[in-house]
Order: sequence, then structure tokens, then C-alpha cells
Amino acid sequence: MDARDTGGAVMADYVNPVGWLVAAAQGLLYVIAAPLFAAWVKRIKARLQNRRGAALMQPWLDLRKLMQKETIVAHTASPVFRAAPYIVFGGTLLAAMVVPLLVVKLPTTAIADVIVLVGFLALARFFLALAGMDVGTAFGGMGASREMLISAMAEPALLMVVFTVAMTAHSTNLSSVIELNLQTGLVLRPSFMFAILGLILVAIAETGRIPIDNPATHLELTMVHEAMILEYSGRHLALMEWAAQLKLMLYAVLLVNVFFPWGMAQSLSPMALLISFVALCVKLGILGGLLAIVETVFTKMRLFRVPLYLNLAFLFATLGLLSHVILETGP
Amino acid sequence: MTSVHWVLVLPAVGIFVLAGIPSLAVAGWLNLLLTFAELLAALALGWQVKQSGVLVLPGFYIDAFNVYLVALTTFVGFTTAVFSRPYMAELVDKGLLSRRRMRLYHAMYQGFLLTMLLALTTNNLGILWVSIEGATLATVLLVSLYRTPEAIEAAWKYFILCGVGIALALFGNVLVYFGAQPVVTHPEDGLTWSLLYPYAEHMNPTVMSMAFVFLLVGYGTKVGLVPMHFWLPDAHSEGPTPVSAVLSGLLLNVALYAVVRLKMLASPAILAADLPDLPGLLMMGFGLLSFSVAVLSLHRQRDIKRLFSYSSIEHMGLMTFAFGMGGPLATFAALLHMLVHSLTKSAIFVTVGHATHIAGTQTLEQIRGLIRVQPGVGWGLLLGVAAIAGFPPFGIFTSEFLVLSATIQHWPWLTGILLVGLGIAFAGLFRQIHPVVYGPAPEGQRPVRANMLPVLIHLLLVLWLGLAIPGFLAGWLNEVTQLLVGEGLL
Amino acid sequence: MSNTTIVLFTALSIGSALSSSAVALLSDRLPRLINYAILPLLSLAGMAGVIAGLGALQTGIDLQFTLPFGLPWLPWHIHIDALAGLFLTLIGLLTTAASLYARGYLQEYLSGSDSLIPLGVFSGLFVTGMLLVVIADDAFLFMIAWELMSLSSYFLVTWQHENSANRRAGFIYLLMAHVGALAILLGYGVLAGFGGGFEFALMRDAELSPLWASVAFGLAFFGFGMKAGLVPIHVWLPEAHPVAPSHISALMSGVMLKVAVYGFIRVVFDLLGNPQCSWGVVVLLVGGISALYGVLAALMQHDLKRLLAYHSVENIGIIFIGLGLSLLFAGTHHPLLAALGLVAALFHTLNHAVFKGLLFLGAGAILHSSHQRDMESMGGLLRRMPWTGFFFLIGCISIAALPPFNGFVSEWLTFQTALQAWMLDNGILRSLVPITAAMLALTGALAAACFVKVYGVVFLGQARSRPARRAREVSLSMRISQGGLAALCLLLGIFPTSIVNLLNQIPTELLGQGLTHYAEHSWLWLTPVEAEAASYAAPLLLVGMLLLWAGMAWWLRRGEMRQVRRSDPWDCGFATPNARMQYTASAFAQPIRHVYGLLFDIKEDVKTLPDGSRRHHLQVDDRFWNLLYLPITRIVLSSARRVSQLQTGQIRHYLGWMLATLVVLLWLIM
Amino acid sequence: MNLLHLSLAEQGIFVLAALILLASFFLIAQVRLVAAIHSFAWQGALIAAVTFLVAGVQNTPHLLVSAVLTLLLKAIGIPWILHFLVRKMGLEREMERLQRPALTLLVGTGLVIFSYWAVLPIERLEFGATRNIIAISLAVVLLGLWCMVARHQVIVQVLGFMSMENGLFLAAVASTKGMPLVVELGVAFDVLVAAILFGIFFLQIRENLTTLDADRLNRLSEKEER
Repeated sequence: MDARDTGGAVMADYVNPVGWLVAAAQGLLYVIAAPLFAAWVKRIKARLQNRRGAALMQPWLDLRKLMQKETIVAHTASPVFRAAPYIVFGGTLLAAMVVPLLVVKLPTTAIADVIVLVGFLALARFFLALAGMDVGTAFGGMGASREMLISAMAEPALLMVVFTVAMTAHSTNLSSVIELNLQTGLVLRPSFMFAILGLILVAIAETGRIPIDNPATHLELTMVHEAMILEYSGRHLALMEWAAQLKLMLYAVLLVNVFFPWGMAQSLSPMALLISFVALCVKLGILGGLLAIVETVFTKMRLFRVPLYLNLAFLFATLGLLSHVILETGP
Repeated sequence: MTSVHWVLVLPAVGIFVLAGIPSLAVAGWLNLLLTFAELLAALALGWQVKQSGVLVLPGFYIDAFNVYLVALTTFVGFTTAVFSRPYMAELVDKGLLSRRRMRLYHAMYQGFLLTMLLALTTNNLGILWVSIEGATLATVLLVSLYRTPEAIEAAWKYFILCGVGIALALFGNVLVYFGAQPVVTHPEDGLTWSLLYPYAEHMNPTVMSMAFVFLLVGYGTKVGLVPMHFWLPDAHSEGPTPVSAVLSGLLLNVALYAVVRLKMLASPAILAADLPDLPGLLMMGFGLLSFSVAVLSLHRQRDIKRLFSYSSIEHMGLMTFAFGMGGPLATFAALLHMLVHSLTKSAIFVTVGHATHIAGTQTLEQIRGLIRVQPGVGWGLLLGVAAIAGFPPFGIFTSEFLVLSATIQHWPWLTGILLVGLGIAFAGLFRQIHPVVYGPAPEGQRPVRANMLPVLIHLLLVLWLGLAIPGFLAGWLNEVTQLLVGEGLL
Repeated sequence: MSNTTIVLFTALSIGSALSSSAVALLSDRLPRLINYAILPLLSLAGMAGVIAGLGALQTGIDLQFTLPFGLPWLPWHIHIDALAGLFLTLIGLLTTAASLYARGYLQEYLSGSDSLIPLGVFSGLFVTGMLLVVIADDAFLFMIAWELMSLSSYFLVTWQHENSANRRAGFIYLLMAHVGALAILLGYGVLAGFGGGFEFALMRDAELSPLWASVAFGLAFFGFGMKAGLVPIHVWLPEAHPVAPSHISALMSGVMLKVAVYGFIRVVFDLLGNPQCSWGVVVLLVGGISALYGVLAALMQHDLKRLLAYHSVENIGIIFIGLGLSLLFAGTHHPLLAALGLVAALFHTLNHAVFKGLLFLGAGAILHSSHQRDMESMGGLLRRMPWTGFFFLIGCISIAALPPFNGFVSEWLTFQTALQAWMLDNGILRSLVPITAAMLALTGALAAACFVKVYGVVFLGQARSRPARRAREVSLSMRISQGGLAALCLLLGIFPTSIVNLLNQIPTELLGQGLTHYAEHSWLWLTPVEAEAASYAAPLLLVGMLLLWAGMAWWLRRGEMRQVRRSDPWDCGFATPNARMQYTASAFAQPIRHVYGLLFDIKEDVKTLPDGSRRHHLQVDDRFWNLLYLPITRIVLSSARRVSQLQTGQIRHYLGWMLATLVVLLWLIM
Repeated sequence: MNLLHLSLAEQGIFVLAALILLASFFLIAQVRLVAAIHSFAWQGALIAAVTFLVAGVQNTPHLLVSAVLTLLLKAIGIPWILHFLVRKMGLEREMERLQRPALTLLVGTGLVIFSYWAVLPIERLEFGATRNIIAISLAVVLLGLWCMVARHQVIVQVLGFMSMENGLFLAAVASTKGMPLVVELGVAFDVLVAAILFGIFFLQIRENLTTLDADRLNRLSEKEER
């Protein structure tokens, strides 16, 4: 019965223009913050390697430069090649809009649940891979093939994580999940522990970080993501890079906000928003640091070790589910 | 002179006339006309029976059961004659047959029909026996018509095996006669159906069961029940195709008719002594055995006519099984199956005849790409096989469907066997026929002068029966069912 | 729409299908009939079917009457209800598209060596058979229609019987179809045995003991599964579908398999009633395995139509996952969720029909203009056949279950059903369902991979062969039919709520319980269970997407930034790549072959030819041939050999048999 | 039952029946073709005699007709035809090696016992000797069949066939005052035609196989590749 009431409450949000404004703003915030987060990870990494590293604004400068550069397209490229950057960026951004960044309940979050989110990331990946194959070079095809393999193996693990959470929250709407976690406060759930581990592994694989892929390499035979965007230049390349950073950001936010939602704003009052903004920065900062450490400690693994890695992720997720079934639900 | 006499006189006359006519063309047409006249007479007879119910004339006893077989016999006889006229003429042109033999052929064709019709219409079990033996004698010469070593061997085996079988049947008859003595007033009537049937349950069960065993083995040989079937593939494969058509389409039916009639006599006697219905069980057993052996044998055939003779064994087995099971549904199904099987099988043999002429051989491996060479024949064969394999909307599906549903009601666990058998049979037929009709045309094969009219008619009839059983036919079969098992279906 | 109208349109549809096949008998004498009578009649049949079907779906009528055919005591019973309506619609849609498409597709055959009569006749009969199956209301008519469907489609498969592949495929297909039909018949037999008659009405009321109910279920599952192409009884499918003419492949893959799904639903949900939980588990597992195996097998293929056929196996698997979930929940008394599962399955049935039809038509178009089925010899077709390429892309996105197209919605609904597993009391089931769902997720991702491969290799890159270089865009009618289906893919994806609203009739009818909250807020939001649990607003997403693109376009493509410079690809500074240097289809699938190789028997080797050049040879076969089918064949043949030993040719042996029989029988009766 | 209670004629019937049985055994055992034909002829004659006796004992005149018929057909006609053929084909000296004669005869005896056992349950209806005669005639039928199984000389097989007919006839006569005349005539006709056909076939087989060995008629076998 209460479902109906909350349903009504949600209904109220849909017609609330302020909500839409905040949602738009939040989308913008994603777009702006994504390169920063990537830069932050890079910087910590550099520090760990006793380098000074680039300035935090560096990604922004790169993007601006790329935007102004001339765009070159191969003779053999088809319209798909030119449409792909827009679709990839758009798809990723839409997916990002679904993930609550500062405010728990926004009209945008009800547009789609986490499975749709995964779907949009998949759409972006689909076109990314097609673009890789379009020009008809050897590397493009190689990158596409590998990317699809990795994502194919990451997907079930990700879904198991979703299941584990949904089993507890009885929902796949991120806002509902987060709300639940906020209401119950800190509860030690073995299932969530496994889910977090699984999600981290998946996130690393999906965002093409070490040990799966090395965003910094251009060594032909080890590239995955880079191989697909090899032929891009100018604004197309800018969009592709930006989309990748968005994706990283998205996964990071997903991790911190779903499992550690504390501090998030449940109303639209400016105070709450400010608090949640600060909280978010702290959380992301820590996560970025962890990621950097991981990337310095580990080395990239062979392609055919990746299935093992992802099976581990799947194992974690499944353990999470089972421990939920066995430990957390009484007969 | 009633239509019954016409039905019998016409072929009797035909024997002598056709034996005497030297001209091939005239004989062919005359044969055609005679069979047509017989068909008309048979229909008249059918009409008469429809009006008056059972028809008892001196020496003859005609009820719904045999009149429907009379009609079927004359019809298939007619269509086969239509097919055989040009077909045999071509054989003569090729010099495979002398004109003298053609006279023999035509005469014996009529002789065969005569014996069939006599066996169906007679009121006397003795005459029934005599005419079935006569049928053997008439066809044995037709089977050996080509005079090749294989033909002669086949005819010899046919002759000996059926002769022995028939002899055993005669012993059965003697026993029936023996058992009948106490119940009939005048000892001479001991074999007269119309007088015997009413008192069936008063006869001595032991004698009757023993008699039925002999009769089943005897007439069963002619039906082609395993393990008395060995003559059948040989005779069908080595005789001329029209003969194969009538053997499969008619002779087997008539033999089965005899078995069923005697079951009608034996079962009541045995049931009256509340023993298990031995005749029924025996028939079911033989039917199932024949069915299973035949479906497996289909896979091993290299000769196209042998292939279809085995499918005849399969279907006769199915009918015997159904008749043995008894009960209105099964009996109705069996009667329907008799009808559709004769029509389909004779149609198939007609197309096979043309196919063998096209390829100049009966070996399956050498008959290829029929649809390319002569689409009519190819499609005819393909559709015929689809029908005989029990594909709807052809009528055989209907009857098999009814048999199966009856089996599910009475012997649920036998249904599995039947279904597996049907699957195997289907595979056997199609894996042999597939390459025959499909694929590119072989070198140097020419279309032949083919008369596909009979095939068309038969298949259309079977199709009709599959889509909708006309009321009068249903009523008719229902009468027969009532006759055989006491209760009707409708 | 009134009942009479619906009946009239159904009759019209069947009638014109039949008359088209009747007219086709003349098509050799008057080839022009094909364009002016046969195909138009077929399209008419299709459209009438759509109208009747939609009418039935919308009004949710339940109409029964009999026709004076069949057996005297068992006339043909007809029953038009929402379920039948859905499938009428579906058959109609694809028939219309296919017949429109055939107009262009058949041109080249007009002068060919194969007579067009069988094609025309059996196309009509094929459609008739399918239409009759879905409205049949007694087992007898059902079997007739069913076998009519199988038989005529078999004749269509063997139409170009000159090449041995067609013959082999045809034989395997017909054999398995027949075996399946026998199983179905036996299943009906069991039901009729308890119900006391072959009318579905009687079967519905039959009181079966759980054991017998399970027997009937098993038989139906086997029979219909064989037709639908569930693993491991799917082997006929990848043989038969590719070799048929493409518009027929579209019909077979798009509709005929769905008719099998219909049969399963009719028997299990409608006739058997109160399903058992265990059935759900079986169906769920088989469905999951089929989905996964199908997509993996598809990845291994490089014959385009064969690949699509394997994808049919995959999608049928997905549909059966939905059905399995529905049975599972119905068996554990969660009618609402059962309804959800059923709706998901039906929705996917509809979607798969549309996009698989589209893809087969596209493959046909490629075949038509380049006479190639081997992907390794295609490439760069997008620039030569832009329309086909565009429509095919939509098909790929839909089948890869990517938003906002239709494939995604139905899979999303299936996921949502699975996600309600927490409602189950049984912990085993509660952990089994998610694992199946994970298989589904893996399937989806692999499907995406597979269609990246397909589209990338076929339409993108550079042409790998002369025929591919020669390819030209296909005729208007072919483009229209593809375009129509492509548009449907989008519409079904954008307005799921209204579709669910239509489909909702069916669970209401079969389970006595429809979805209640599926549009809690408005038609914009699809909320399968309740708004809190999950919601999907496809229209809003589409709008958002369009807004974003508009914004980006406006921002990024101003002034001098508009023009782009064309040049040779960079490719890490290697020499300008040529067509031979592209990644091939087999190369693309190599990592996956490496990971999942053990499921298939793969023969891969590189031969060095005398002239020093290398040849890479790859053959991927179904393991099930050796595991399942060959042994059965061996048994049958060996027993046949034994039996044929009886026919020794020695007359004395024959006589001996007779004597023995006689003696044994005499001994028996004593 | 006790023979003493029976009339002399009836005792005669038994004696003849016994002799008929003996003739069947001769038929099985005879290696010389001509001798086999003779034993068949004798069997025919004995049957005719039995028929006469039965006709006398039960004064059924129509049995006399069939007795004469039998004598002419079975004792004279058919043996003559066969003789003629044998001479025509120059087979007077024809001998056939029986494989395992002892076993063959043993099986024959077994069949006699079996047929006795088989007809035991048929209780006597009117005429005392019935059951025993039926047993004998069944034995003759089975022995005829066994003869066809055991011997591979085509002509001897035909003789076996004919002796089966003899057995049937005996059964008819002895058990039930003979069948209706029309049936008798039909049977006789069939037998005659059969005999003629057999003749034709001998010649054809002869000219195709140059021998009358049934085991050589084995072209139509499905055992292995033909």
C-alpha cells in the first residue's frame, strides 16, 4: 500500500520544475567533473611514482585543444564513423544522468533503472566497437573484438551485483536503493561486501584501467580501448576521450553513492546540496586514491587472463547473492 | 439377374473374351470398359444395399462390410486398368512382352477381379476359401509374367507359401465346419455364413479357437503378416507394376476381410465361454509384430517396389492391430484405413511404375531427380509418400489418428511403440525417396508417356477424406462398425 | 471492432492465402501472375490477419464456433481469443512484409531453372497452416494445420533442390518436425484420454493427476521445443533456415518458431492449467541453455543466414526463460509475477518476429545483390547499399537488446521478472533464478558482440571480394518492407506501455490475473511491478537523447569546424591498409572461440600450399550430432540390419517359419 | 476307447489312417524321386479307400462322388502328371541326399505326438473315431509341411504340399461326413489347376536354373549387398 503513496510522491517530483533544473545541473556537473576525476587519479598515480604529474586542469586543456584541431576522417570511413562519437558521448551522458550524484530523488532517476543504465553503456560500447571496425584497419578490429569479449564477460558479473542489491532493496531504481541504505543507516551486510568487491572489479574492467587495459599505452598489440579510437582526431577524438572519462566517473559515483550514500541530499534545499557536494568530493577523492594505488601496484595482464579475472568478479557477485539468501533472510 | 450377378458375370465373361482377343489396343480398351462396367454394377449393388440393408441371395450374402469392399475393389480395379493400358502397351513396344502374354495378362486381370469379388460376395466360407486360393492361382502367372529368373523365383515362392497358407486355412475351415455341426440344422449349412453367424456363441470354444489359429496363419499369409510375409516383397517387386498395385490395393484387403469375418465368428464363441478374446489378442500381436518388422525393413531396401511392399506390410499390420483391438473407434479407424491405404498405395505404385520406366530400373540408387525429369511423376510420388507416411491433410493421418486415440484409450503403453514405429517408418521412406525425387536430372533420362489421372483422382480422394469425411461414407463405415462390434460410433 | 468483423477478416486472411496458392498453380504459364495476383493476395492475407488479430487483442474476445470439416463427430473447432489474436497479428505482419519483399526478391528467379509453382503454392499453404494452427480449437484440426505448416515449409526449404545442402536440410527438418508432431499428438492423446475428447474445451476441464499432467507437459515441451528449436533438439534449425529463399527464412524464423511458442503456451498455460513449479524450473534451465548456446554458436558462424538462424535459437531461449519464470511464479502462487513473465515472453516473441524478420530480409537483400552468404567475402556494403545498411543496423541494435529499441524492452521485462525472485520462499529457487538471469545477461552481451562482428564485417570496412564490390542497392519494394519492419522496431521500443496494455489481455485470460501497475504514472513510464521497484520511460529517454545530440551538433559543428578532411587511415603509421588486412569474422570471434571452445568441436588448422601461401581452415560443428543423433541412427540401422536377415531367400526357411508359428500358436491356445 | 466296440469297417478306417500316416513318413524319407511320387500316389489311394468306407458306414452317398474324385485326381491324375514331367526332364534316376535323415524322422514323430496332444481337448462330438482321425489328419498336414521344410528337391516339396491337401481331405471326410459338395468340387478344381501350374513352373525353373534344387532359388535375398 505504501508503494502507492511513494508512487504518488514520485509523481509529485515529476511535475516539479525545480527537480528538472537540478537534474540538468547535475548532468552538467558530471560533464565538468569527469575530466577532473580522471586527472585526480593520474595525479595521485604520478605522486606514487615520485613524479609531479600534470596539473588537474590538464584534461580540460587537452579537450579544448582537440576541439579546435582539424578533424580528419579516413577515405574508407562510413557515416557510422562520424556519428559514433556523438552516440557514444550522448549514451554515456544519459546513463550518467540516471545515477544520483548529489540528490537522491530526481525526476531523471525515475526515467530509468540500473538495467537501463547498463543498456545505455552497452549502446555506447556497441557504436564504439563499430567505429573501431569501420575504417577497416587491423587494429580497429582487434580492439573491437577484445572490447566486446571483456564487456561480454563483465556484464553477468555486473548484473549479479545488481541482483544482490535488488534482493535487499527489492528495487532496481537507484534512488530507491540509496534511500533504503540511508534509512537503514550503517548495516554490515556480507552480501554488500561481496557486491562491492565485484563491482570494483567490473568497474575496472569496464573503464579499461590497469590491469585490464592501459589507457596510457599505444603499444599496438596491447591496446583495447585505444585501438578502437585510433583513427579519430579533432573533436571526434575529444568526444571519445570525454565519454571515457564520464564512464569512469559514473562507475566511481555508482560505487560511492550506492554503498556509501551518507551525506546525500534528500531534499532540494541549497544547504543539503552543499553538504552532499562536499561529501561527494571527499568520497570520490578517496576512491580515486585507491584506484591509483591499484594501478601502480598491479601490471596489465594478458588478454586471456582477463576471463579468469572477470570470473572472479562473477564469483564475488554470486557469493554476495548466496550469502544474502543464506545469511540475511530468515526462513 | 441382379447387380450381384452382374458384378460377377462381367469379369467371368471378360476372362474368356480377353483371352481370345489378339489385338492389343482393343483388349486394353475392352479391359478398361469391363472394369468400368463392373464399377457401375458395384455402385448399383451398393445403392441396393443402402436401400435394403443386408442382402441375402442364394449363395450370396451382402452387407455393408463387403459391399464397401466390393466398391473399393472395382474402383481400384478400374483406375489401375486405366493406368495399365498405356503402361503395358509400352512394355510390348519395348519388346519385353509378347502379345500372347498380354492376352494372358488381360484374362488373368479379369480372373483376379472375379475371384476377389466372389470372395467378397459369397455366403459360403468354403467358397470364400476357394476363391482366395483362386486369386493366388490367377495372380501367380501375372507375377511371373516377365519370365525373368527373379520373376519366376518370386512367383514360385508366392505360389508355395500362399498355397501352404491357404491349405492351413482350409484345415481351419474344416474345423469350423466340424464345430458347426451341432448348431446348424442341416449339416450342409455348416459353412453358410448367414446361418452360422447368428449361432456363433453356441459353437464349441476350443474348436473355434483352434480353427481361428489355422485360419489366421492361413489367411494371414495372404495378408502379409510377419512371419508369413516373406512372399510379399518378392511378388510385389518382380511382377508388373499394375499387378503390384492391385495386390497391395486389393488382395491384402480381401484376405484381411476373410480374417475379420472369421474373427466375428470365433470371438463370440470364445467370449461366450468367458475366456479371454483370443482372436483379438492374436491379431493385435501379429499386427504389432508385422508393423515393427516392416518399419525397420524399410531402411534396408534397394528396390523401390520392395520398399513400398514393406510399407504395405506395415499398414496391413496396423489394420490387423486395430481390428484385433476391437471397439467401435478402432474398428472404424481400421475400415477407414483400409480405404485410404488402398487408394494411396495403388496411386504410389502407379507413379512408381512410371518412375521405373523413366529410369529403366527399379534400383533406388539409379532413380534420381524425378522432379527434374518429369515433374508430374516426381510430385506424384512425393505427395503419395507424404500421404502414406501419415501427413495431414491426407486421409491416412485421420485413420492413424483414430487408431492412436483408440490405443491410448485401451492400451496406453502400446501407443509409444506405435509412435516410435511411425517415426522410424517415416524416416525409412523419406531417406529413400528424397534423393529419388530431388536433385539434378541424371544424364539421358527422358520423360515417358505417363497417365497420371489415376494418381490425381486417388490423391484427391485421399485428400478429401483427410479434410472432411462425407456423411454418407461415415454412415456407411458406421454401419459396418455396428456389424462388426455390435455398437456404432456416431 | 465487432466479433463478426474479426471473424470476417480472419476468414478473408485464410481465404486469400489459399487462393494465392491456388493461383500459383498457373504461375509457370503466366509468370506475371506472381506480381499481379499471387504476392498481392498473400499481402492481403497478411493485412487481414493483422487487422483481425489486433481486433481480437484489443477487444479480448473469446469466440468459438465450428466448421463442417473433419470427422463426423469431431468437426473443426475454431477459437479466436486474445492469445490467438497476438499470433494472428504477428503472422500477418511478417507475411505482409515478406510478400512485399518477395516482389523484388523473386525477379531473378523468374528466368531461373526452378519452377515457381511449388514456391507459390506452398508459400500460400504455409501461411494458411500457421493461421489455422493459432485458431484451432481441437487437437485434430490443430495437428492437421500443424503438419500442413511443417510439410509446406519443408517443400519451401527443398525448393532449390539441386544443391545437396537443401536436400539434406529438408530431410533433417521434416524428420524432426514429424517426430515432434508425434510427441505433440501423444501429448494431446493423454489430455484427451482424461478429458474424454479431442476438443480443447474438454481438455481444459480434464482432471489430470500430477504425474500424468507432467507426462503431458513433457511431451508438449519436447514436441513444441523441437519445432521452436530449443537446445539440444535445435539441429534442424541452422540447417533449414539458411537454405530457404530469404523471405521464407524470414517467415520461418520470424513466425513459424513463434507458432511453436503459441502451441506451448496454449497447451501448458491454457489446456493443462495450474502449472507445477518443477515445470518452470525445467523450462527455465532449458531456455537459459538454449539462449547461451545459441548465441555462442552464432558467434562461431561466418555464413550470414546460418548465424541468424542460430540467433533464433538464442531468442527462443530468451522467450522460454520468460515462460519458465512465469510457470515458476504461477506454480508458487504469485499470479501477478506469472503474468509479468508471460507478458515479457510474449513481448519478446513479438519483438523477435519483427527484428529477426528484418534481419533475414536484409541478409536476403545482400544475397540478392552480391550472391554472397559468406561474411568473409563481404565488407563495405554500407556505402553501396545505404538503405539496407541503415535498416540492418536498426535490426542489429534491436536484436542486441540495446535501448531505446524493442529488443531491449522485452529483455528488460524478463530481467524485472527475474528480479522479483526475492518473493520466492524457496532459497534454492531464489538463487537459481538470478543465475539464469546472469546467463541471460551474458547472452545479451555476447549477442551485442556478435552483431558488432556482423555489421562491422559485412557493412563496414572495405569490400573483400569482387561481388561485394559490385553490390547495388535493392529494389524499392524490398527497401519498403525492410523499412516498415525497422520502423516497427523503433515504435515497439518507444511505446512499450501501450503494447503491454494490449498484451495484458492474454495473462488476464490464461492466468485470470493481468498486470495492474504497469503504467502507474502515465503511459510514459513503464513500471512492471510498481514505480518504486523499477521504471523505464523510453519516450523521455529518446527525447533526452535527441536534445543532447541537437545540443552537441549546435555546439560542435559551428562555422569552420564543420568541414572535415579526408585522408588515408593512419593505422599507427603502417602502410595504407588494404582489404586483406582487415579483421575477418573468424578473427573477430577468435577470443571467444578460445574461451568457450570446448562447447563445440572445432577443427582449425593452417595449411601451407605448395606455392608457399598459407590457408587458414576453420570448421565449427555442433557437438550434439555426435552426442545425440548419430547414436540413435546407429541403433535403428543396426536393428534394421538384424531384421533384414530374416529375408534369406531360402523358401525352406520361410516354410520353417510358418510351421514354427503354427506349432507355437497351437501350443499357446492349449 | 476300445477297438472291440467298433465295427469292422471302422476298424478298417483306423488301419487305413495308420497306413496314410506311414505313407507321409515314406514321403519324407524317400530319397528316390520316383519312389516319392509312388508313395504319394499310394497315400491318395488310401484316402480314397477311407472315403469309400466312411461313405459306407454313414451311408452318405455324396462321399462316394468325392471318393471317386480323389481316386482319379490324387491317386492317378497328379502322380501321372508328375511322372510325365519327371520323364520329360529325365529325372528318373534323380536322388536327393537327405541331410540328417534320423533327425528329420525324429522331428516327424514329434509332430505326430504334438498333433495328437493338440486335438486332445476337442471332446468327441458324435462319431467315436473322430478325434483320433483328426489327430492323424493334422499329423499328415504337419508332416507335409515338414516335408517341404526338410527336402530341397522342388518336386518333392510339391509332393509334400499335395499330401497336406490329402491330410485336409482326410480331416474333412473323417470328422464331418465330408464338406458340402460345391466346396469339394471347388477344392478339387483348385488342386488340379495348382498341379498344372506346378508343371509349368518345373519347366520354367528347370530352364532358368538347370536344376530343381529349391536352395538355388535364392536370388531375392536381403541378407547383404546383392
